[in-house]
Amino acid sequence: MSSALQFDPMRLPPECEALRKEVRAFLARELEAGTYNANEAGNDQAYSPEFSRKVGAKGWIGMTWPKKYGGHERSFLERYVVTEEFRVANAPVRLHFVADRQSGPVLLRYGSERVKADVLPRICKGEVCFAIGMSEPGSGSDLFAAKTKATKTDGGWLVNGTKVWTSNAHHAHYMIGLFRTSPPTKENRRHGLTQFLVDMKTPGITVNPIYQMTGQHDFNEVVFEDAFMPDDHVLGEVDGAWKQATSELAYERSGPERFLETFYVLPELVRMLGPEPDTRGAEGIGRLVAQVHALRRMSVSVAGMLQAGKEPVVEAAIVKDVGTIWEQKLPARARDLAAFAEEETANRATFEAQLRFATLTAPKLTIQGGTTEILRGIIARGLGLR
Amino acid sequence: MSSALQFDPMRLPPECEALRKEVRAFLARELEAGTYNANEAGNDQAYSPEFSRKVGAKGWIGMTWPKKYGGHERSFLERYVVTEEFRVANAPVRLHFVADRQSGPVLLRYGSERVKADVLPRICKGEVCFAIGMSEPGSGSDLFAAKTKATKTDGGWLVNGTKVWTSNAHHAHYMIGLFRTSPPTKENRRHGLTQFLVDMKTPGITVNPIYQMTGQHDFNEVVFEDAFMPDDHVLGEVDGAWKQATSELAYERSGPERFLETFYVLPELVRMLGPEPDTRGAEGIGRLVAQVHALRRMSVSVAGMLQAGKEPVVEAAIVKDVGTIWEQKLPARARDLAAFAEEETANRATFEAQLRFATLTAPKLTIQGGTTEILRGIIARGLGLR
Amino acid sequence: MPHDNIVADAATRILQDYCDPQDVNRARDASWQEPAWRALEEAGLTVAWVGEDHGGAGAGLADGFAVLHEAGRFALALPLAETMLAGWLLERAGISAPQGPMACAPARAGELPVAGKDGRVSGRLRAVPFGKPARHLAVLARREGGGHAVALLDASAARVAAGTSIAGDPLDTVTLENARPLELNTAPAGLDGDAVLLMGAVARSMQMAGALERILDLATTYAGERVAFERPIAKFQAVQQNLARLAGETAAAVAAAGSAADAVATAHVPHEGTFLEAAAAKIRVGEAAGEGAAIAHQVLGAIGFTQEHVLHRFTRRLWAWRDDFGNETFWAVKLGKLVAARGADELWPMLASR
Amino acid sequence: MPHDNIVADAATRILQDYCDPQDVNRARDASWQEPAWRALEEAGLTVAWVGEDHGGAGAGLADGFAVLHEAGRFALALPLAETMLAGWLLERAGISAPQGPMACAPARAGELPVAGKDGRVSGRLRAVPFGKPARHLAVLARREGGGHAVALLDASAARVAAGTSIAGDPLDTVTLENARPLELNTAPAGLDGDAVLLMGAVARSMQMAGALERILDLATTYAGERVAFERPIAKFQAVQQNLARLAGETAAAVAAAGSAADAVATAHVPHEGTFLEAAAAKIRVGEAAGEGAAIAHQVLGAIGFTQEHVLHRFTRRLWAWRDDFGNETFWAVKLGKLVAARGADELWPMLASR
Repeated sequence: MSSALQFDPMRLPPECEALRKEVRAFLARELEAGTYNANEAGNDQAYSPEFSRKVGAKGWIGMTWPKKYGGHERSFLERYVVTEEFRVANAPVRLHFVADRQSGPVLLRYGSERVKADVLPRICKGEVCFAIGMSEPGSGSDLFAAKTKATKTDGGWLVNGTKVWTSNAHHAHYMIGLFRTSPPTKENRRHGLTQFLVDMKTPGITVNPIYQMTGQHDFNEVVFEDAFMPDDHVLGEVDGAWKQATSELAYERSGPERFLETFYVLPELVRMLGPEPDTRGAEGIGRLVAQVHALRRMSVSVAGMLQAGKEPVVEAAIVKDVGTIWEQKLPARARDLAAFAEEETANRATFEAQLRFATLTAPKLTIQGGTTEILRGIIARGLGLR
Repeated sequence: MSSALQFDPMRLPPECEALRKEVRAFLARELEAGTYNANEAGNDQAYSPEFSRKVGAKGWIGMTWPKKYGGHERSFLERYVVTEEFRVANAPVRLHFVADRQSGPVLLRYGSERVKADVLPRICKGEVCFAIGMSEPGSGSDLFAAKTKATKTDGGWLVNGTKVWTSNAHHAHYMIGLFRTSPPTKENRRHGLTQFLVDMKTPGITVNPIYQMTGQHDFNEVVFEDAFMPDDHVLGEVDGAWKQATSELAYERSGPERFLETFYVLPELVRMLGPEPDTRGAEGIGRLVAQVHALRRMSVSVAGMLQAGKEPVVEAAIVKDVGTIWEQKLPARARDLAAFAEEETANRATFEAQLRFATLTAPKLTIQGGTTEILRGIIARGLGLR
Repeated sequence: MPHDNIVADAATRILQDYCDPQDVNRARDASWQEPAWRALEEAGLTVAWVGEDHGGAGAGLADGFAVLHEAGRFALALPLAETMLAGWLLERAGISAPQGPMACAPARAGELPVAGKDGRVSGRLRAVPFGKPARHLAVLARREGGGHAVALLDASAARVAAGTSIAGDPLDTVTLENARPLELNTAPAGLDGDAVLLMGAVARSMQMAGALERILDLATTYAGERVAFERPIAKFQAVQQNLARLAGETAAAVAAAGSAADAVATAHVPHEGTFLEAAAAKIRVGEAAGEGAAIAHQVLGAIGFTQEHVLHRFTRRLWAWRDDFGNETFWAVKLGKLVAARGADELWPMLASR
Repeated sequence: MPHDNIVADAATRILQDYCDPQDVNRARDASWQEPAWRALEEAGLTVAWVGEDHGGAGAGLADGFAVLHEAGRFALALPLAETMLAGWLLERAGISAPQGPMACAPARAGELPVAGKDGRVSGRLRAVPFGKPARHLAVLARREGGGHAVALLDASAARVAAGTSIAGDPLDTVTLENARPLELNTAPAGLDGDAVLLMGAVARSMQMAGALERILDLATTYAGERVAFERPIAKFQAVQQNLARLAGETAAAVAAAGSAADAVATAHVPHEGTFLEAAAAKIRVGEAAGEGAAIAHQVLGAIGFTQEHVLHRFTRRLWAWRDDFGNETFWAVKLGKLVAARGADELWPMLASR
């Protein structure tokens, strides 16, 4: 089984490099214009309708989707380049990123024609923000324990219950929600859940903030009280969400954002240690660069497989496992390596602010979107152990 | 529960320091006399009847045992000093160490008067080598799966079956063996095993070597074919070994040998990096010294609790867990830190030989006498999790 | 948390009454601080290390460290350690301690202000914990012409640029420009910048050990209550193994910090053994702080990084405290250099002497 | 192990037939070696990197690296990589390769022998893999007066002090004292000591990646078979989590090594990108070797460190190979210095260019 782990040395084709230049030029212009501040720690979380609309206008949202829904029918590899350049630039993609990565593909696959024609083009324009309503107070890693209930009613469903840890919900126009439409069966405890497209303006939905220890507001509690979902907002099979849950995960898990979340600390560390670091500093930088290079090569390799129509589930889980551990440990390594940097280094304030933010952010990197333990369970299953 | 973790700053009393001087003087004399070679990697494994007899004559075996059995009624803390000094000196204690640490205390507690009067004084003289017959081909970490059978016969028991990974069996005069005297019960799968004192000269016992990847011969397979054990060689309760298994473990687990197994690499590294190491070397040494100091202070603290009659089971398991991980990682850290040492450093050959042996030995440190996973299970139980 | 120390017991009671981490975390403002500080002050804890003839409680060093251990268990966000350290510094130079919160400097290596011949003090002191809220500053200075002096300054004599630590506590830059101290005395032999860092390092180690004990409690309790896949997560072997590692880190921190505190408290004069203990404590406890906080957050998952949950009060202070009075790297280089200078054959005797 | 490479497929068949690790491990002597070597030689694999006009097979670099990947999967203890590297070095200088096993030097940084004006070569080369059994040596030397030369030497021209690696394979010190080479040619531009180390580093990375794949297989299979506490240990979450980590290390090694081999094979001339790839591979694969071997041994327990079990053939070679042609630290410092010299703003473009 294990020798089936595939990480071929995929290279990005020339059209990607042309695109990369274009993306970098765009970002440089926007930076120049003050649309965003690349050095502001945590800026990647920023919600910028102006920026997202510009990105949409460039054709960089829904890049791989059919043109009939506003997409651009470009390759996964081209999308990869846009994603990594935006990520490394700390560009404010919060409004459109979840829709582009996860929600749009779900709609494409399971949405009704009406929903697709309505929503997807607006995602591509950078106008629509999505949230993902999975976790509940009693269900985190164990999604199939969800209790928020959708009860059939005339022409649709009435939803009651509470979702938590819902990123973006306070900005989101839509949510993809996982609701219980039937009890689980004895044979299959995953039975009975259904995915819905939720219009966040629906009466009966309340969004309450959950502040993080970073001081940021990203998480929310979303309370449903008799919120009405029309029938054509059901995504896929009623009671059958468990069959739909995994196929998108491969590229949700293996993208460049899965190891670049705290990357901003590394160039700043290089700057602080200067052009001629001592052996200790050079070794530290060298190892970190080698590790992130290996991760990127793994990630690009998975992107190549996705482009080729494969479903590298285990490889993608490995990228996320190794990648999130790396980005989580990076701040601690940078802290050690910076210990003897000159007190008066020009970028010290920037470095320290970024290091602090990265340290505070680090714990969640191995929790969000599947904990380390869950990912390793998936990998173990792929190895044939479970 | 956790705030009950006790690691008080125990200090060794003055009599220990007098003893330490005596031990160091003894070891210096023996080293001078060529009884052993402190720089020979793996020498600690050496079996030396001459050396063990001298140690016995000094009164440093069975130090805490009653005088009537040849012991010396000294404190656990005094025994601690002898153990750590011998360990750090790479002294050849293989003949008597297991008997002193584990087997003697079992006999003291569970042996018949005749057995105690016969065997314990000879242990104290350094004449008797013990092996521990626990693991079997089908039972390693899970001791209670043992199948080697002892069948009641006239005046004793007939043993049939096979033990493996038995250290010392090819040298040992005795073994403490765990044999099945009844099947397990539905209520208690640990029921039905009995501890025996096994005279290794008993007809029907064959010892076959199992060589290690280091090239050393330490492990053995021990085959029993109708080997007769007299009734008074039963240790403790028939079928009740499970009640006896844990009480000795606290000091088996928390002794200095649980973090000093590869310690010899560290002074050699310090020698190689010289009196004025660079920042990288100094930091590396400093961290390693801080870590081993903390471990020793934890270990001494547990020794103090044992001396006070407490049973610090969780604390002892923690010392072994943290200690074995440290001694296992030490060779890798030393390899990194030595990477830029001068090629022609005087002790390079010694360092490289020791590093190689330590690298080859390292994997077993987190297996023998309870794997990391088993130890952490014990700690988790102590925390109230299981 | 019973212990055999009546001074620490007094601290525990006050902290329970006034500084319960849950209450503090829920508080919308700082109004809990004033009564808490008053209670600590009235019990004499803030001046624990000041002799009775200098206006203090005259508690032993050991008692004071036990108090700081308790303060760590409560993630106390008041300048108790700082005021105690300041009091200790003043006491060493025979200066009476005033009431009110104090800051103690230097807290960062290589930063000693200078006391001129006219007795005025100048220098820049970065990363001084609770510098801004302090009413007085106790500062060790290098004397022009040699030797060291201890200065007690009124806060108004300094320019303080406010900052915050990763825990949100004050971490300030104090600038002294020909500042006239309220008092200035010659420091006794051996009281130099390193000695202040060393004392601060042991204090922070005790605080961190206490915080680690508490996050082990929090994580263990949470694992027993939180249900996933139809059973408490404590029943998952991966969670058990993580918590056992957290217990190991906590144990190492408790042992190293406790041992260093004992060493400092019982040393008649500081010696190489005290240095080894203090350095090792700050290194090992700092490492445990990083590892331990990561494990606790992993076990608690999303709830653990909300403002609402109390965990961050402990983990953020662990991240902050490990940086004060020399971080792990600083002390490791210092300790490594000492070990190297003494030579390979002295390493084991040095360890065994403790 | 199917792949789309007929050269590597040929290697796989021979290795399966002659060098099965189980058979080799059981063998009481070295009698398996001669037929195995003959088969490899007859298939042209030992001179894969030598052009057809120089007596070689003229396989591409990529094919050769795929062969070494296979050799790693079999923990091959024959000088296949060494002879291939020697052939590559000779080919670069237009020297025909002889038959029989060769060694390639230098394998350690900073050790270049000197070729005098008289064409004789002198120097001491430490840690040369398979130096003793080699019939010929291919050596890069520094030319008196500047530039580099490649020398082909008969083994009899060198004094070889035999040693062994941690894997038990020959690791020898080769001393040349005015040794007269069979041939000596000027090295092409860019072929210096670092270039030899770089090629060796990528070769070893491929071997290590193969060995890691195999220990992942061994450990996974063992976990499915070994029963403890009445079920296969594969069912324990702690074992699953360990094996997932091993899979992660293996994946990183396979990706980094494969990428570096591809980069070297497709670069017309070596450039900074090739250097980044090769250095990163040796660093990351070396780290994976250490971590991976530790995890595999932990999963296999006692059986894994017996001579009888095949695991040590892989783990000991992982420990040995990571030291050849520059260890992780050596390459990390080199890579770190390059990155620092280029500057912070060039880091991402450099990474993204690969």
